[in-house]
Amino acid sequence: MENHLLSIVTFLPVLGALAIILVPKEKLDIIRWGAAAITGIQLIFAIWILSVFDFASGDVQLVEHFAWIPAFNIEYFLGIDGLSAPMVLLTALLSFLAVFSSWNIDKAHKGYFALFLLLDAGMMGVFTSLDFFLFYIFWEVMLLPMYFLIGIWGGPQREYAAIKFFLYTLFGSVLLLLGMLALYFLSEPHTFNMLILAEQSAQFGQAILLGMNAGKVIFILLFVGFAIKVPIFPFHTWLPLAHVEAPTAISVILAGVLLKMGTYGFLRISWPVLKEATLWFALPLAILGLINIIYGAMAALAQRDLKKMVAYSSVSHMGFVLLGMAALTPAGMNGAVFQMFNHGTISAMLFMLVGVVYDRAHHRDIEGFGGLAKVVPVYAGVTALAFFAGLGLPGFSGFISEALTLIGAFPVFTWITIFATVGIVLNAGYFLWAYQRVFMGELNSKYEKLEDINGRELFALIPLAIITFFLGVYPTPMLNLMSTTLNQLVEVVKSAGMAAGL
Amino acid sequence: MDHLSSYLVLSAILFSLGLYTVVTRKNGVAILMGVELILNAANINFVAFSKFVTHTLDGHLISVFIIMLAAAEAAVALAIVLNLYNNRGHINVDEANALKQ
Amino acid sequence: MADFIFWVIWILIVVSAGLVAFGKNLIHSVFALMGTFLGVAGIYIFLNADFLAVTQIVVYVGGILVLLVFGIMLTNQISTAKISQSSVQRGLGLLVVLALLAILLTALLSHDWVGTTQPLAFEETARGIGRLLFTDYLILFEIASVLLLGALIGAATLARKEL
Amino acid sequence: MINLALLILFLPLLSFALQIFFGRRFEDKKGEWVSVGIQFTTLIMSLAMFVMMISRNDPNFSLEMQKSWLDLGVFKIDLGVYIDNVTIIMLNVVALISSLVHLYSTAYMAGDVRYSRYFGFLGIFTFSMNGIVLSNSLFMIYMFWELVGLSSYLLIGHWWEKKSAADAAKKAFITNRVGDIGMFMGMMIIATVLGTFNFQLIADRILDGTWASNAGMLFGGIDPHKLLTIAGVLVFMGAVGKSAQFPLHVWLPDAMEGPTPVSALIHAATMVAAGVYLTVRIFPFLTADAMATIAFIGGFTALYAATIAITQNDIKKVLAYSTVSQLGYMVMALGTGAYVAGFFHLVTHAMFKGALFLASGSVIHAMHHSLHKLDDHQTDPQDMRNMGGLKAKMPITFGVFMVTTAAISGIPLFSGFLSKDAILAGTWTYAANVHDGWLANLHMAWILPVFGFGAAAITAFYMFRLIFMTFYGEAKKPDIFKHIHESPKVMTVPLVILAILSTFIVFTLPSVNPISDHGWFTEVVQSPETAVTTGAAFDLEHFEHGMHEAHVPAMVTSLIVAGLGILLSVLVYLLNKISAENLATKLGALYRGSLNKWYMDEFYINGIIRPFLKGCDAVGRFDLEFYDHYLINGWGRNTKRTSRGVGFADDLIVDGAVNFSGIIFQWLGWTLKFIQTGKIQNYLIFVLIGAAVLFAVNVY
Repeated sequence: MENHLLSIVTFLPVLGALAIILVPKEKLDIIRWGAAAITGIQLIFAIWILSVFDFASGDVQLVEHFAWIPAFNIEYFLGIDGLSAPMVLLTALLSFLAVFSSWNIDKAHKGYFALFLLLDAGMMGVFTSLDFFLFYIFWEVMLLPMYFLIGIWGGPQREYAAIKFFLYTLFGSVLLLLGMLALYFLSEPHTFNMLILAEQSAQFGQAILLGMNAGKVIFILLFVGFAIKVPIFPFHTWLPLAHVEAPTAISVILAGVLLKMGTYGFLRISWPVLKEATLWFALPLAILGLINIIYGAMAALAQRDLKKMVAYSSVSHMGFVLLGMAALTPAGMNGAVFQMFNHGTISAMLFMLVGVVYDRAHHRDIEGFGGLAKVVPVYAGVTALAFFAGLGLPGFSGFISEALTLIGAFPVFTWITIFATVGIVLNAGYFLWAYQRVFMGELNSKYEKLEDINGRELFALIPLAIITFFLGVYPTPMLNLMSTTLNQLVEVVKSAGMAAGL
Repeated sequence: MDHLSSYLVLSAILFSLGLYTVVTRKNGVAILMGVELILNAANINFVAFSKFVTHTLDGHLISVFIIMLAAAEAAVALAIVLNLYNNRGHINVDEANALKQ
Repeated sequence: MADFIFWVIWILIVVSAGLVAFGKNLIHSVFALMGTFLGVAGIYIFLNADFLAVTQIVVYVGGILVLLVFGIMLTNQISTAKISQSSVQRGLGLLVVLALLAILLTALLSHDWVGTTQPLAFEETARGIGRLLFTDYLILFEIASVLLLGALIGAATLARKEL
Repeated sequence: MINLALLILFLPLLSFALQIFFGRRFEDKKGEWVSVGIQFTTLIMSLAMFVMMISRNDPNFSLEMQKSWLDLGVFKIDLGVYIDNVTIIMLNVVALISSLVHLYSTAYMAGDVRYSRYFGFLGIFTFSMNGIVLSNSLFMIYMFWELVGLSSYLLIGHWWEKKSAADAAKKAFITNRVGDIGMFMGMMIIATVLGTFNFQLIADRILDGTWASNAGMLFGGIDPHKLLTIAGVLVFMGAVGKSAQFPLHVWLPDAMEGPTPVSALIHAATMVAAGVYLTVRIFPFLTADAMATIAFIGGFTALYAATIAITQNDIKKVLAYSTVSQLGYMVMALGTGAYVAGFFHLVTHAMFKGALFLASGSVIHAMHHSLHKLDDHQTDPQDMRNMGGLKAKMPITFGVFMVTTAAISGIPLFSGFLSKDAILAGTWTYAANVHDGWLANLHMAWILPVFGFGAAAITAFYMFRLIFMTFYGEAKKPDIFKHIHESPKVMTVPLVILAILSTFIVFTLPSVNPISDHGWFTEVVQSPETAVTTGAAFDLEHFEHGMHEAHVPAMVTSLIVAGLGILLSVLVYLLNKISAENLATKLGALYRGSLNKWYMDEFYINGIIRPFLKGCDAVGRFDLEFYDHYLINGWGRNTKRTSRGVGFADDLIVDGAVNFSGIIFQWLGWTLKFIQTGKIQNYLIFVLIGAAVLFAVNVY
């Protein structure tokens, strides 16, 4: 069983989806608890994976490697290293908790949970696969359930949002596909195996494609594909809409896991495979990261819709990831991946909390509340905690990762980093301002009878809060998990750059 | 008699005659006879090749099975013909055209 | 001598089979078919297939032919011995079949069989067939038995009046 | 020792946890006394450390312990505790004020809506403050720095139902963050260049000198000395935010929205002093330019805030600006190199300003109760114009007020006199001796004593104005006056303790000379060696000597200016010889400027925040209504339009072709349908024809 842990953790939700399809649709409880049980088992497996994971090694572990379509040298190749292990854990965790945020969906429960589990499998597959082709398949597998989950169970503008999300991502996927095929045909022998592609990285730097340096062309192709998922500045407008229209649990997944796929893709493919191009594009990427940080924060300050504000805060927070990644220093890289994990937990909390108040008040207008702390003290307390975690207060994990990315980026991109620190103030600005308008001041008489947060919702939130707090006080376990791999990655990319004379 | 081709030509003629029977006869029983001719032609081929080419008994065994099959087929086919007769009073195959549309 | 007998049998088969195909009287056709079956049994002997020759006679002549006669008798009034039969699309059929025959003959005659093949006279085949039947062909044998059983039941069911 | 320090650090956190999770259940069952008890325990522990320090009497004593916290192989951050005499004194200040405030609050906050939570927040504040005090590295100090910001936010916003309180809390947090990012940038420079956050290591490595080659990595090969100046000023920016120095002082007066004991603890005695404490910690690696900047900002703040305090009518606002002004003093002292004086003032100020706030709290408490009895919710209990003549009704509070006002005004026999005098002597010496730093280069060093003495005069004036308006004269609202009582013992006892601690003798033992600061304090706290070897503002020995020489003239001058301030105050507010209104109208613009805090808030709101928010709005709108709407969706629309065009062409040509072939096949089908006869033999023939063709193709 130990040899197939990754397959199990990836395909378990597919089995679950099939099982749920077989349940009669009237048996609501079985469907919900079934989904919870499946994701719960998946989470246990994810923890099991971490328990057998060798922290000291930076190599790919728990490998499952078979020929799949030998004619094209496509392989079924799963494995995780310090980069994907945190993401596997995050995916399993958020999927499990998001089931509890899905309790209140009002129609077609069966389809919802089946699609949800399919989505879960797709996400897990993206993080575990090491064959580019397989990766791409999972990447696309995830897209379709997402479209339906937003388009059917979303808010009033759901169809528009879903189509927008779908087209945006599909556009990115096409470029991704092109980049993938270019890599395939430039590699010798033709392969999709990411590890082999990484070994051949030097030849991509020299090959010519479309009259230009192949490495750079492919980098840009992959960049657009991944940037849309992150989302990086000019490709971000699907995000506020999709988040606002998606049901709570899907927003949680979107922000918590999907956004990480973009940056994960960079670190898994672009960085090791196109090392020289990476160094070449590091500066533009850092600038884009800065734009993300400031632009996202400014847009968040302007929002009146609570969920939109949180969505833009994601744009801002992902900017830190980008900045740390582009810096290519150990601190920056570790900070970036740690920030990916932390943003996963923190934004998940934030979206769940927005969902809680939306379920009760049926709107999310920040100005439409006021003084809620009086009637819903527990909710106000948990929200305060999440907001402070979001604005990077020391003692919460977000602080460490943001600090690490900035410290790591500073020697490389001094001025950019200096401007990026302004983002820290802006983060505090919109979170506190929103908090004040929603929870403080005179109680809005409309909400005198507002119910406080219930046990189920707390059950989904508390684990996240504990993780955020624990990693904020004691980040070592998570950093140990990732640092060996990431330091190696930095080393490899840097030395390739040296060799190429960059 | 020591040439394979003499057997093969016999088999081909037998097969053609059987085929002709199957294609042209109206009577169900006659068609069945044509089928038997075809099967016999095939059998001759098998056994001849067994003697002249493979030098093993596999061809013989296939023939045994074909004969067995022919017997079974004849039994079932006759049952069908009888049934057809019971239903229609004749066994003219060209009038059994329920397949048309 | 053997050659002569071989060709006699050869011609017997072709003629009787031609009668089956072209004969007007169904009864004649059936009896001509018996000639064909016997002839084929003779050919088997020339091919050193003793077991098959016997089986041919037992099953075809003793079984199938009787079955056919029964079929004809049951579906026609037996008042007259002559049961005429008619044919359809004779011209087209003949054309196609002749064309096929021509193709077949050209195909097999264009090959030099004499130079490439070597006849082997089997001493006796029954033992070998039996051994093979219960070793290599065992599964086939079992399937055949099931098939026969199925055919038996099927035929019995179909032949019943009140279907 | 280390374990004791860790206990002092973490016990208040325990208090926080207990109050947050279980406090509500024990609100009516004296649950708050758990916190008070915990706080007094830490006080006893701190005192133990204090006694050990005194008996050791070693100015160079230090202890350090650190543990790896974050280890990426190449990059590490260690957290640890660093204890020296400054730490111990600071721990005592925090523990003392915090315990007294805890005690005081049991009465002051009785019956509050969020009583237990209030004590919980006090706990987390004390925890974070102790964290700052005990930190051995910049990184750790930064973490606790933000945490005190959090506790300050929570406590200022304690009465969040009031919009002004919620606003003030937010303002405090965000203003502090602005300072913090400066500090963070400074930390990044230090981490990049020196590779460590640890205070001792930073000093060691700067002395070592090898770091200079790393400096070239930043800002296109900047001069390392300049880089160090930048780093020092940037880290000091954290102090500007936290210690409410100009221009980030605006949050502190607003922070008075919090409960008064909180103001005493956080916004007078401890948290705002954290900035000064940080400057003390980074003192060894400040360059001459950085120190000049610090001194100038401190001096300017001292005078600037004092001018505002003159015209304020809210009793707490006066004290708040006075705090800003005094913090400016401390910062200026450190900037001029008067390390001991700066830290000394921090300690004495903590005592007398804590006492002043608690005493004003006592007054407000009394006013509040009186108003409550009258069922009057309109009158502001903090406005001095509603007070007057309280001396008779509140003798203990009045006494405390007198002692501490004397201390802050720099009257001999009280602690403030000693520390303020030392600072003024420091500025005097600085102006006389300095030979490097931009102030000296611009020949502007004399401006620091001007700031200092000016602020001293104004301080004396407004503090006595406060006393006279509050405690002397006629009761301005007799009906309110009727119901005024002295506060209960739990409130007055802390007051008296702090008043006693505001006398000179507490700090000068074993010597008993009221005009010399020589005593245990100067024994155990001594200026550290500077790590900046090149371009120091002056050499230390020379400076000490100068301080000694400047001591008497500075003292005399300060006494004179303070006397003048008091005299003016007596004339205006006690004897009414000079009409305050006339003075105000005569001074016109100056008066209005002071009353409106020199329009700093307006400047920030109208000059920075509003335009920025408008910018944000524009960005938000640009993003969804322009960029997304026109560009992204426009792309979609154009695609759709193109598709429609293509669709039309498709109908005409491609579809036409398709339809044509359709017609052909229809005809063919019509023809061929005759083949379907339903007769198997027919079909068989066709099969055979097909087979024959295939065979033929194969054979020929």
